[in-house]
Amino acid sequence: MWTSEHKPVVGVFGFSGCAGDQLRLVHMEDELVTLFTTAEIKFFHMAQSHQEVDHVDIALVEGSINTKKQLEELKEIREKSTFLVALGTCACFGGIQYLNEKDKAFEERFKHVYGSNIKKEDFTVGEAIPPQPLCNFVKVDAMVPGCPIEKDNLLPIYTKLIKGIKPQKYPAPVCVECKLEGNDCLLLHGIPCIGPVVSAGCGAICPSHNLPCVGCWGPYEAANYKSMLDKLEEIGVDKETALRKLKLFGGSKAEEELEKVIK
Amino acid sequence: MISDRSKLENPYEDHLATIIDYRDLTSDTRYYKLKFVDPEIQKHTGDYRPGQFAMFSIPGVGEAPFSISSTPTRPAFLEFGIRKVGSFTDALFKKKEGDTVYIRGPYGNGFDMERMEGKDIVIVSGGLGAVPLRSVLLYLEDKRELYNNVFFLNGARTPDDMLFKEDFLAMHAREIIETHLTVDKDPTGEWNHNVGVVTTLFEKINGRVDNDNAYALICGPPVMYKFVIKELLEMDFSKKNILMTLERRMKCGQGHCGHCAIHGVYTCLDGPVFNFWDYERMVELI
Amino acid sequence: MSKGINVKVLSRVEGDGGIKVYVKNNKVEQVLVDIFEGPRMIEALVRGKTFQENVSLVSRICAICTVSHRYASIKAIEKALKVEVPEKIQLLRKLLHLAEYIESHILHVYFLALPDFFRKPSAIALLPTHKETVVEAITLKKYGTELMKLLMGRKIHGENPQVGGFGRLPTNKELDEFAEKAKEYIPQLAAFIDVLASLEIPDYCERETTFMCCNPPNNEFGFEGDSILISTGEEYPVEEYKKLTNERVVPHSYAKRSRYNDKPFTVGALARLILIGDRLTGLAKEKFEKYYTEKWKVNPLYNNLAQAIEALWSFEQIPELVEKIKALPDSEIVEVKNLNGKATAAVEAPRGILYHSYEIKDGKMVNVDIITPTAQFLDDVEEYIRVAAEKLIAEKNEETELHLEMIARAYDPCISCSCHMVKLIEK
Amino acid sequence: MKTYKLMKEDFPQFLSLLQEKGNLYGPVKSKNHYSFEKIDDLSKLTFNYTRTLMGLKKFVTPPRYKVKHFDKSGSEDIIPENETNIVIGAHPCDIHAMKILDKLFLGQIKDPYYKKRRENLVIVGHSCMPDENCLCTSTGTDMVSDGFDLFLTELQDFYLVWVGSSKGLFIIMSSEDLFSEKIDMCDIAEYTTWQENRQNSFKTTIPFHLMPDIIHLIYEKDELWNQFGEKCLSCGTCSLVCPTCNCFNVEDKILINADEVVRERMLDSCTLPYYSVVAGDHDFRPDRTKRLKLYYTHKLKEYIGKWGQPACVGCGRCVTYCPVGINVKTVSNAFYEAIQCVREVKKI
Ligand SMILES: Cc1cc2nc3c(=O)[nH]c(=O)nc-3n(C[C@H](O)[C@H](O)[C@H](O)COP(=O)(O)OP(=O)(O)OC[C@H]3O[C@@H](n4cnc5c(N)ncnc54)[C@H](O)[C@@H]3O)c2cc1C
Ligand code: SF4
Ligand code: SF4
Ligand code: SF4
Repeated sequence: MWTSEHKPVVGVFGFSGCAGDQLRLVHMEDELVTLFTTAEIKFFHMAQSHQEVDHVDIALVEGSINTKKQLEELKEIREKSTFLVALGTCACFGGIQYLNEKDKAFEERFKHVYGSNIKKEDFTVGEAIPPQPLCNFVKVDAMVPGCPIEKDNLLPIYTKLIKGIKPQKYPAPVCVECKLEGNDCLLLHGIPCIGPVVSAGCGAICPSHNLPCVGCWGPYEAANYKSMLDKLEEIGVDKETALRKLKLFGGSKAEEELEKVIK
Repeated sequence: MISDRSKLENPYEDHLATIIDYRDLTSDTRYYKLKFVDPEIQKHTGDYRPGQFAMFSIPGVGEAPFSISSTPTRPAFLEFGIRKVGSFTDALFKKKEGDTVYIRGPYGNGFDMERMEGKDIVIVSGGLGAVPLRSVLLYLEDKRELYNNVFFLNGARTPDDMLFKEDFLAMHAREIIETHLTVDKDPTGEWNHNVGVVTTLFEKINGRVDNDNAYALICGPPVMYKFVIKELLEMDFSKKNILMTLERRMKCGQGHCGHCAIHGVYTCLDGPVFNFWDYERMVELI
Repeated sequence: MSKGINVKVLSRVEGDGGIKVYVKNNKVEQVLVDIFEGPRMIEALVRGKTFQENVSLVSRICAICTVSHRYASIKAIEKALKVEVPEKIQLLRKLLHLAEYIESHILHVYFLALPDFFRKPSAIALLPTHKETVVEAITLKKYGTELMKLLMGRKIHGENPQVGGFGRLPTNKELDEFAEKAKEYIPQLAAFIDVLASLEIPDYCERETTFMCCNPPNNEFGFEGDSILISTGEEYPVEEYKKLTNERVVPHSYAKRSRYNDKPFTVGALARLILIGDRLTGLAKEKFEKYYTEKWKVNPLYNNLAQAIEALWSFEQIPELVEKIKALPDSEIVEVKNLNGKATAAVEAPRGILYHSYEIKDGKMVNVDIITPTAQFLDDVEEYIRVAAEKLIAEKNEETELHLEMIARAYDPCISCSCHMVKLIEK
Repeated sequence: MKTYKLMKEDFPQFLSLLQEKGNLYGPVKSKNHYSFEKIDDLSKLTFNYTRTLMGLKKFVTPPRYKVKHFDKSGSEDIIPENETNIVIGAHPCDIHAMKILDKLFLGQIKDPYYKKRRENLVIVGHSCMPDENCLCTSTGTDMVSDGFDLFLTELQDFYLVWVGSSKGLFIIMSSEDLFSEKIDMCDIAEYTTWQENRQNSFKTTIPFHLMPDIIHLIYEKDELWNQFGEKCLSCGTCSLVCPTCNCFNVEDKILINADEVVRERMLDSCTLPYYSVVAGDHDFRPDRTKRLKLYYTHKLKEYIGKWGQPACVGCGRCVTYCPVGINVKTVSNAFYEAIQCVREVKKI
């Protein structure tokens, strides 16, 4: 790995979201300069003026797909990139805008916001479609969830990618980090923490601040929603509230899994 | 190779080795020949048993275990057969002749070749299982006079999938070891050996093995074991003489990380070679 | 067919937007700042969520204004549910808000706006020629983000600030470190302001407009208030925000647009300094008095300088604020007893007034209306671009596109705000 | 074993003595739990506690640590420096757990990272009173006679100080005037009363001694295991807090600001989904039931076969911390009761 081959070309792209993942890159103050010198960064509109290239080695794609135009662009990015990373919870799972998508919430919300006279097709910037995670449309090579991503969960993967090494996944829930941080478990004190069904990566920040996990890293791969719901019920959280909590940041995956459990 | 790791101040000590040769065995599996960089270490290259494995390390990628495919009787180099399946192997496949990797080992119990002296030996492999057993085969060829009948049954999905095909065809021709090769299917139409799963080869040796005094060595995909063992039991093999080498996830190779635990044993220390008694005792072995 | 200028993707702003200028016979026909961001409709989706959940969700509207959204949301909820929080909590929130100002303004001025003046694509591209400036920028910005991390739990979207208090309070030792560092950085930033002020500001985009900002209490300078000051001399309580915004939908953006008295207006650092700059203190006051001219009122490019001065003021506030905080006792999160109410709160996000207006019933959000600064000033940006484009085209300026982008950039538009959507029926 | 008497009024002086000898760690209360923390302010120490969240393992196999460093010039092991870390307040179960870890890491092949940390560690044990989650009488780990350097039994006015190693003796020798060898019959009587009191305070026992056979015999009765498999959250808590669970994962990290790599080890858990995945994504333990089987067979059966004692020291951490009540107590009891039911019905 010490041989420096060609400088990898990294594209940073943003779809619908808060731009927090891109901003989190900019907030890596200590690494910012190396970030820009170890790779050729392209399309990072937040940090630099536009440049065009035909192909990127690594595409870091933030945000969910909310318009037909974005979908076309995503497909183009997929075609033109070797390794595509879904950056952040919106890109990985749909993000908060996915909320209740299964219940056809999108149409109703659109009317609520824009009024019934305005049609989705009227927007010249692309017809709106219900928000979806990237993997619903294209192959995603790696997921780095987070709302927004953290340095410690992106960098280990990123540094591998720019050296041409495939990252490995070893999924764990927030509880693992929570214990490693030396925290007592909030669930034992009746505080409705949903850490057991949420992907690790944040460093268990909320429990470490005495606050229950809100789930912003998206679903844990081996999440046991059934048992989580039972536990929440046991500590006095009603079903509706429990489901709402689990869906808040859970995106498509949580809603699919919960659908199975409730059946 | 430093076979007694317990003597080391740091049993995780690894050594740089240079890739001196490599070639594709199949579309996804590659042969590697390595030599240690440090002459002192290189002196001990042959200090291992067939069936043992080594931990490879590439900085930045990690570590992974691979069976040694060469024989200690030819101690000038180490050989491996490695399938590209994921992150480590992907990175390894990017290495070229002259590049280096770190190696520590040997690990595992390996085959007790001395105990088998004077006995009949049946070696059965399928797919990637040929890699560790190749070590035994080469060893036996070099020390053929110490053993009684030796049979080698090897199967692959198609001729193109057969690892070390040229080696094994040559082995077949040399006739030092009685070699039987088979493929599940032959889309090429150029295969003039057996066609059928590996167990179909057993009829070739039936009645010719001194069952009470024979060892069977097996390695292959998990599905293979059951069928092969059934054949062997029908041939009245002693359970303790049916040896198989297994695979588990490993992070350390020396009984510390826990990943390879099966019930109370560690595949890396107590294995990867197990006998059929172990299989009966430990439900989840295969 | 009309010839057009198409600044495809507006770079170095938070989010994705683009500018289209339609030109016919050397006359500008139409200017459109396109927002490609798809709709997220956060206001609609928070309905039915608890007020705590609402805080987590609305702060995700925008990463760069995460503190302001969180702050405005908590303020509106506490106002609606009549929650009184101890002074320590109030001051810590103020401190957190200052941290966001530092982070956001430094990021904008140094990283996003400055490269234009040197015709460079990014701040990193400035490294070979202006290494010290870049390093200084990184250091100052890091100060802001690290202080945000201390108080929020992480640099962006931290959950630590809650309705009623904080999950974990910072220790005095942690606060002291930041107070000390602030003192160290003040002179650096002050010197930078002099450099910034010496850069030539082009005059191709001059035009009169209206300014608005929150009126902070006690006649002090600050970033929040319960009434809105307007450069016309009027003042309205925040509850009447709808009069000031009059949102409407345009087809080229999922972000809505605002006008006041049917005219575009400006919010943000420039508006604040024009309206209440005379209330500044310390070095910031000195710099303001030194560099303020009537030109500020007609040229949005001065926004960069205004932001730098605000960042300086923010640094200057910190040591004193920390002393006050340290003197106050710690407190647990205040329990919310009353679960029904209605209120509107406004804070100044770095780029302008941010309204959160809520109706809460049984602890759940019934009506949520959020008006972001970007939604307020985009019309004004289009106007300025039109004026500039006309002039630049007439001059046959070769850098027309860059200049137009610079105008948009000066406003520091946070386009992620487009997730802001309000219930409005088009007539 | 040498035994001394340390008067309570001299205890603070003893603590200061320890502080002089090295970094002092001890039990500290934070909100709802206890943990061994570095002690700068002696008043933070609390000995009136049952269990810390993490046992002594955090001193010898920290949650995350670097083992190797690579750069262009080669590789270098990261063995911890020589230093003295003194932990005071360890309970008998903690010390037994340490002995189990010692067997694992300092057996035939010695883990150099563990070894150094272990050598750096001085253990000063402390007597305890059980709560309802303590199971150590069932595991035979309620008393400890070695594995510590010093052990303090707290009585009315004094501590009985048991010396378990020459390191321990050395500490005593360096401040002899604090300790007295004169232990009279009254003291012994007091100690015995305390002993009996403690013995009588245990409320929970479990049929651990039956577990190896029971687990072997019911191994494939999935209906018994599934009740736990369905509930388990795969959250890893049980093994992370268990003082004898030592599994680790290894990960290489490429540093971004320098052309360097560090290899890190972190605590792992066999309850996590990818624990047993091998090449080609073959998973030997794809579901939670299979993973729990590994955990409990290892703890309650196989370890006994190998070492003659369970790999559980009865500290009650899993009993306290598993959010859904899966622990050595509930698991053993469930199996035992299932059998008990049959016995009652069939009158066996
Ligand atoms: C004793 C033994 C001998 C082996 N001999 C050979 C051989 O001769 N030829 C060969 O091609 N393969 C052999 N393997 C399998 C080889 O170790 C895996 O293919 C390799 O680790 C896969 O690594 P990866 O990073 O490329 O794959 P990935 O799928 O990316 O690996 C994912 C993760 O699983 C780990 N992993 C996957 N499989 C194993 C495994 N079996 N043991 C430990 N960790 C694993 C990797 O280290 C990595 O952390 C052997 C395995 C064992 C245990
Ligand atoms: S507090 Fe939350 S994250 Fe931590 S262990 Fe408990 S459930 Fe898991
Ligand atoms: S048994 Fe309990 S603590 Fe252990 S992984 Fe399952 S749920 Fe978590
Ligand atoms: S299994 Fe549970 S009780 Fe036993 S030692 Fe581990 S944590 Fe303690």
